[in-house]
Amino acid sequence: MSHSDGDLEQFREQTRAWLEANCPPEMREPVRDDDDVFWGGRNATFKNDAQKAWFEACRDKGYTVPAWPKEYGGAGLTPPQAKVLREEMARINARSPLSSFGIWMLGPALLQFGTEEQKQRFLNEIARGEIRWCQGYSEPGSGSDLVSLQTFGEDKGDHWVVNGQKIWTSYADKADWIFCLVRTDKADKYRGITFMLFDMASQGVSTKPILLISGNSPFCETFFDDVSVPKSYGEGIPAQVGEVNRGWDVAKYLLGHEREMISGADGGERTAAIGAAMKRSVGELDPVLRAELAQFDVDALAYACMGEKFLDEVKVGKAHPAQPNMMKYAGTELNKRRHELMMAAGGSRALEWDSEETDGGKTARNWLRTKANSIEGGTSEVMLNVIAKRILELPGA
Amino acid sequence: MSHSDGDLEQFREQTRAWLEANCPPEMREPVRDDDDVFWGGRNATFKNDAQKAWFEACRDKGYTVPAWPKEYGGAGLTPPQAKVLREEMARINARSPLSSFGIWMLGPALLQFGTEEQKQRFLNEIARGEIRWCQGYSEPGSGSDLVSLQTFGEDKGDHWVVNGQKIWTSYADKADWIFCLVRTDKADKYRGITFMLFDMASQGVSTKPILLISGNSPFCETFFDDVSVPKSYGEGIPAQVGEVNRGWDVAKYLLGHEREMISGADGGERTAAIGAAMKRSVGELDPVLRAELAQFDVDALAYACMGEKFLDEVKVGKAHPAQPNMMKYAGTELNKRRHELMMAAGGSRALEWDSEETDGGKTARNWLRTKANSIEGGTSEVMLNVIAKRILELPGA
Amino acid sequence: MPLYYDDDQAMLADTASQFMGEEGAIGKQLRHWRDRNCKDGFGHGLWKQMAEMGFTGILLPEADGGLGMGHVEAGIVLEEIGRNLTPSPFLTSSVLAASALTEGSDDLRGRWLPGLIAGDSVFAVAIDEGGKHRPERIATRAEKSGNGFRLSGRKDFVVQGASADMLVVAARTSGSDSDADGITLFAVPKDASGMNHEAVRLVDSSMATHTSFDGVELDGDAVIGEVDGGRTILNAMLMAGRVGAAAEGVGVARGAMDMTVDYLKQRKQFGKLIGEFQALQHRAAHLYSEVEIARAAVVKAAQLLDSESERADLMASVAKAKVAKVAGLAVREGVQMHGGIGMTDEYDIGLFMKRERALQEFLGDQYYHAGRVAELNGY
Amino acid sequence: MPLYYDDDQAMLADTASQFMGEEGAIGKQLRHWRDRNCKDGFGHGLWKQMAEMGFTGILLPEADGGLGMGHVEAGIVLEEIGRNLTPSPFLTSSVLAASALTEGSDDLRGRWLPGLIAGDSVFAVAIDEGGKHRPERIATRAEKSGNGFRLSGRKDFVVQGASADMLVVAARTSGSDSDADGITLFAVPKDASGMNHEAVRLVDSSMATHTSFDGVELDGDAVIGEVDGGRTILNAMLMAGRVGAAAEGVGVARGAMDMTVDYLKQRKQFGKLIGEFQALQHRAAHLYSEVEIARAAVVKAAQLLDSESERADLMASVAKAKVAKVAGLAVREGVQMHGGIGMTDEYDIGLFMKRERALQEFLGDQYYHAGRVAELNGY
Repeated sequence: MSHSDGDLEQFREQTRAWLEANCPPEMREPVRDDDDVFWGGRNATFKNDAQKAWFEACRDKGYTVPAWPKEYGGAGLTPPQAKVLREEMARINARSPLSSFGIWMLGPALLQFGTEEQKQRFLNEIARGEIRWCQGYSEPGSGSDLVSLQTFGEDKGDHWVVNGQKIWTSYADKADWIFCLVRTDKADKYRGITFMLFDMASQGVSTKPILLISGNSPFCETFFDDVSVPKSYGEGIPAQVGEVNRGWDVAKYLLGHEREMISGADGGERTAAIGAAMKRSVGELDPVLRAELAQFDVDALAYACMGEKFLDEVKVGKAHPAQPNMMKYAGTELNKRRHELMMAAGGSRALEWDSEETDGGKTARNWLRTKANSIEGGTSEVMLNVIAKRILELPGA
Repeated sequence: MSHSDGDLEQFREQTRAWLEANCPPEMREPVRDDDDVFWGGRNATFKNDAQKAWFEACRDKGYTVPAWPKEYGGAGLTPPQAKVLREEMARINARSPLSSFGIWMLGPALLQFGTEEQKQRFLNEIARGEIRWCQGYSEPGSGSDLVSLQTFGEDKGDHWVVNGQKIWTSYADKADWIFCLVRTDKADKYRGITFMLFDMASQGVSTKPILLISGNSPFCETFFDDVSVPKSYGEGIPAQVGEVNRGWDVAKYLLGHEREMISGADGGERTAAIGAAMKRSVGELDPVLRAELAQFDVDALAYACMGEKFLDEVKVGKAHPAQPNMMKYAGTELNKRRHELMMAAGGSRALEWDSEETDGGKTARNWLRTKANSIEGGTSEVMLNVIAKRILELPGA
Repeated sequence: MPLYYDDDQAMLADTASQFMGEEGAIGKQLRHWRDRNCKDGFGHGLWKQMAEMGFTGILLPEADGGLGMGHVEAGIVLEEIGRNLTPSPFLTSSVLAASALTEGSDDLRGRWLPGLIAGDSVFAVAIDEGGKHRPERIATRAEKSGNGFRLSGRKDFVVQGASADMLVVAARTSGSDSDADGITLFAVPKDASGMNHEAVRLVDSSMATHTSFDGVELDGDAVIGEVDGGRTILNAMLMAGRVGAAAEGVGVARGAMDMTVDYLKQRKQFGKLIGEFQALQHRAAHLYSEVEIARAAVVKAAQLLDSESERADLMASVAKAKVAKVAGLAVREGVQMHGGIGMTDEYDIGLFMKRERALQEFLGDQYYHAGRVAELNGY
Repeated sequence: MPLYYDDDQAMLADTASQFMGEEGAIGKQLRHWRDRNCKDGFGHGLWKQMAEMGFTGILLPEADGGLGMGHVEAGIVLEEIGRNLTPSPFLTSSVLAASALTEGSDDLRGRWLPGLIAGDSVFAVAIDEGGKHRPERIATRAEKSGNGFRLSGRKDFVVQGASADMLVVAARTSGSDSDADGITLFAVPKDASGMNHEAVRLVDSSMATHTSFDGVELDGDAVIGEVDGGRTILNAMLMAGRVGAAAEGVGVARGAMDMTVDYLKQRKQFGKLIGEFQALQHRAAHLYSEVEIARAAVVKAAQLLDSESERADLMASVAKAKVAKVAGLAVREGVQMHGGIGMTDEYDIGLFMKRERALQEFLGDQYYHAGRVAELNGY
């Protein structure tokens, strides 16, 4: 579907009016902590009435997932319309009405690989915020080499019995269901993995939060001890996405999707601020640190251009399919450097770990947290392997 | 042999007096070009009488190779005495009386692996400047992977017939003899190489100079076309050093020796001068370039400490046997960076290629020449491999 | 405006790539003229061919006989020049001098532009004084003299100065050396008496001059724009030149990278293609990533220049600094990964290193522009 | 003097290594006190044990009851402290404060040194004002008041300030904030009225204070050295502290590197030990090379300090800058090569990263000291 400019302009005005009418002022404030984010799910509670009103208005309009088809709970917006909505929400600083791994990860997988019945059931539940999902990928022995995963589902006819351990499961302790990579055939490394969906309330599932060097985190270890997973949740609703033993295709698809998201293109503008802010606060910059900041600004502003170019190219399908790996590599390495410099700029004040003046050690904790950027969602080393192999086509890579 | 301090002091005074009497004033000037260096050999000519007098005085005293035993043309100095001689020569800026790959490379190999008769003949010829040697190691297809060399010596009973090609043979066009790695057994990669000595005037030897990106160079390509090499040059003087097919041991020994030489420990003091000199000439330094120079000075001055430590440790046998690889790696990378900064500091003037003001483009040519530092004598990549394997003991390295 | 090429730009890129790849190839141009010790450092024949392609007037308004295109398009041509190390007066004449001349009077334009468009004339720009680019400080003076001016001073790093039919000279007509105002640009014809060139060959085989002005008498006609008002034109010219040099630098980086990646797929050591070694793979992948980023910055800067954005100045410095850094990396990695043969004059990779060095220095190196980015960002 | 350890030093290194490896181990000290939210950030028991080893008085003259050793020896102890991330008041008390106190009167030394040597006392130094180390500028003022002084101002980043029995405070007794002269050092006892500590826990679980002096009355006895002549003592104290911090930093770097190299030999991915991947091998080898170089610079700086060389100041800054850079590399590579588990609080590698950051900042970071190197080198 294509629009005339006039159509889009009209849509923009309608959207603006709708937002004006439905987005409460409290929902136009920046998100301060995890409480301000609404994740949905069986046990969801709202922080306040405004959060509830805003979520419900969006849900009813299909704006929790504006680009999904209407029959799955979305608003069926075209990409240009969705862009207008994003722009208009950004204009008034509207918060996201619903955050969810269902929206970001499982949804796209189901849209690509799911049966009609799976879509009907799960996508609607996700869109309506009725279910909160978590992702079970990594295992202690399978990080970069994800395909070596060991969590095993034994075939018991009408169900599997799953045993094993996952790690880095974000919000596993708060999720209702999990989408999980489970080995169902030990003979075939790649074609022996099933992308399985099951209830986290099942007997034998337990979780344990992970404390990071930066402090508390949403990450958990998740243990499966003889967890029984039925093979079907009803007519046309198998427990797995895609075929049994072909879950690796789904996982790969989602990994690409994830890298595209992580690689995001922000940074340039934000960054150039470190030097100026420091000058304002210190009066006189250490000249060598100033030079480092200057060289960083060059890299950050150039990367921002690349981000813009990448998004432009993605939109029209011109980007190399492996380009997200390059964006993720460069973007995360840059972000780590940014936070190193923020620590240097902040000096001893930035070292404080829990003082009020530092908002509980925010500079230091953020700095430490960024160290995971180049690990999670594929390490920088894996990204470089992929670039070498798929873009530069180097031998045996 | 050990000395009392008194013995050494006496030796120092004698040496000082001898140098005063024998080193002409012209030989106390810095070396300006290759002409100023005396390389010896069959076709050697002296640039002037002073060069001749200085060489002959040293030759007769054994000071062309002061630490070699007297029976091989040296002066038989102990290490402390040799150090005193070096110090006293440095004090008056005395030039080296004789430069030679025979002294630096072949000599140490013969001292370690040669027969008594080989030492008697070749070491004396080297010490007396009667023969000029070149080194035949690398081949076009065998750079870092030296052991894959293809130059082949076919066994014809009392002689070999050598065919093949060498590259990077320094002064091959001026050398009398070559010490050359030749494959004599195709079945065994490591134990199929012979360290062979032969006359460059032999029929079938030809050379071709190599032009570098920095301009003219002493390097040549050297071609062997059915060169006949006798297996013996007389009683107890085989044409090879060490055993036939065991030349790789000799080569490895010499490579270690070479890296130790290249890795040298200079640099710190010289370096810190770039920034100050630039400030003198420009008046006001670009602040970001100043910061780069400052960070370079930190690295260069720290490396100078490492150089000092390394030499101290080598003297008492405390250095890890693979440490020269680390010194070569760090030292050559640093030197390349030094010259990058000298180009930046020099600006457009430093770009000039043959103007008089730049002494024929000295800054630019030196800069380009340093790019070979991390290639010749083992690439930086090979050095890192060796560090990983032999020092860090990483698996499968 | 999206940051990829539109259809017309993509077509231009194809054309330029084919033309430079054939007519501007290293063997046909750079080595040819270098090995003959050519006093110009480039071939007039190719310049004429470039005129036939319309390249020489690419930035000039159609009213003046040019193509009326923008800096994105000029950058497309320059990137191909960079990839092929093609020596030509394009950057100095068609980008820098042209940028200044478009601000000139009808007379001036009429006098100089037709020759440029036809590929008959070559122009140079005389800005630097001293070894490092520092256009904030201009000491060369032009004093009122009758109806015109008397020019005295000395300029350095005047690329193709001795071959130029006309030099755009930045001189001070009032104020002291470091004043922002009081600059005037002059179009000085090659036969002006009192102008003396000391020509030097640079590391990349291009030619430049130290040019002295010993009381050179100029007509009032030689003034480009307003007397004392040259800083604005100079700044616009510098921006255009920096983005242009950055575009050429991206070409140099890509050329070096492509050559090196090819070599990694051919050269064997230790029984493997060296491109199989993971350490080299990662370095190559990092380089690719940096080159892509630099390229995006150049296209963005060119777009901002074309749309006369206020951010163009900042992004021109970002692009110049980023490209200098990345192209430097590309040629250093290139020579190192080629190993010994990379050091020989026979192989082309060293030529990329030489060109990169000269280009990096032209109109400000990475350090100068990083410092400018800091200043423009308020610290 | 050779740059390797002589026999006595080698023996001391063995002793220190064994002692810190056992008594100062991460589990026994750092995690122990951290997990108990200890207000001191270190254990007094270990401090007492260090006294029994003689470490507390290692730099003090034998006449004062110390071991009369030099900065090389203090560095040996500090390197082991760094390797084990052992929290202790050694650097502030036995190196920094001790360096100043040795210039103090018999009375002052008699009052404070026995407690230090016995491991009963802890000292801190109050130098920085503001977030970045800039001792060239001191605004805290001490004004004549009767026989003594009245101290007013505020100091930041006073490591272990709240635990200290005495603080060495650098204050201005004449001149303006940025003057070189006019500085006086004071030994301020913890019970001085008008001194107020705001204690903060730092990223590495150590404790520091923002300390304000609100008209603190001090006896003339509290002056260390001469009134207005404190800059020399301050500089000597800073040199000692910087070389000491650098020695500790080398220990942190080595600890992180050793842990990481071990991990490379254990962790499998893609069916191989990750230490088999060449890209990681080269990075580890580069890191090794850098750590070795940093270590040599520290020993050299310590020797120059011990021989009272004029180059000690330059080399102290070289050592501090080099170590900060290298230890930063070591911990970043450490966390990255450990992958996900490197991010968890359960593994020790993250503790190295935290300690490195605090140590890097203490007494001037790599940028501050690189700038000093440039200044001392005349540009």
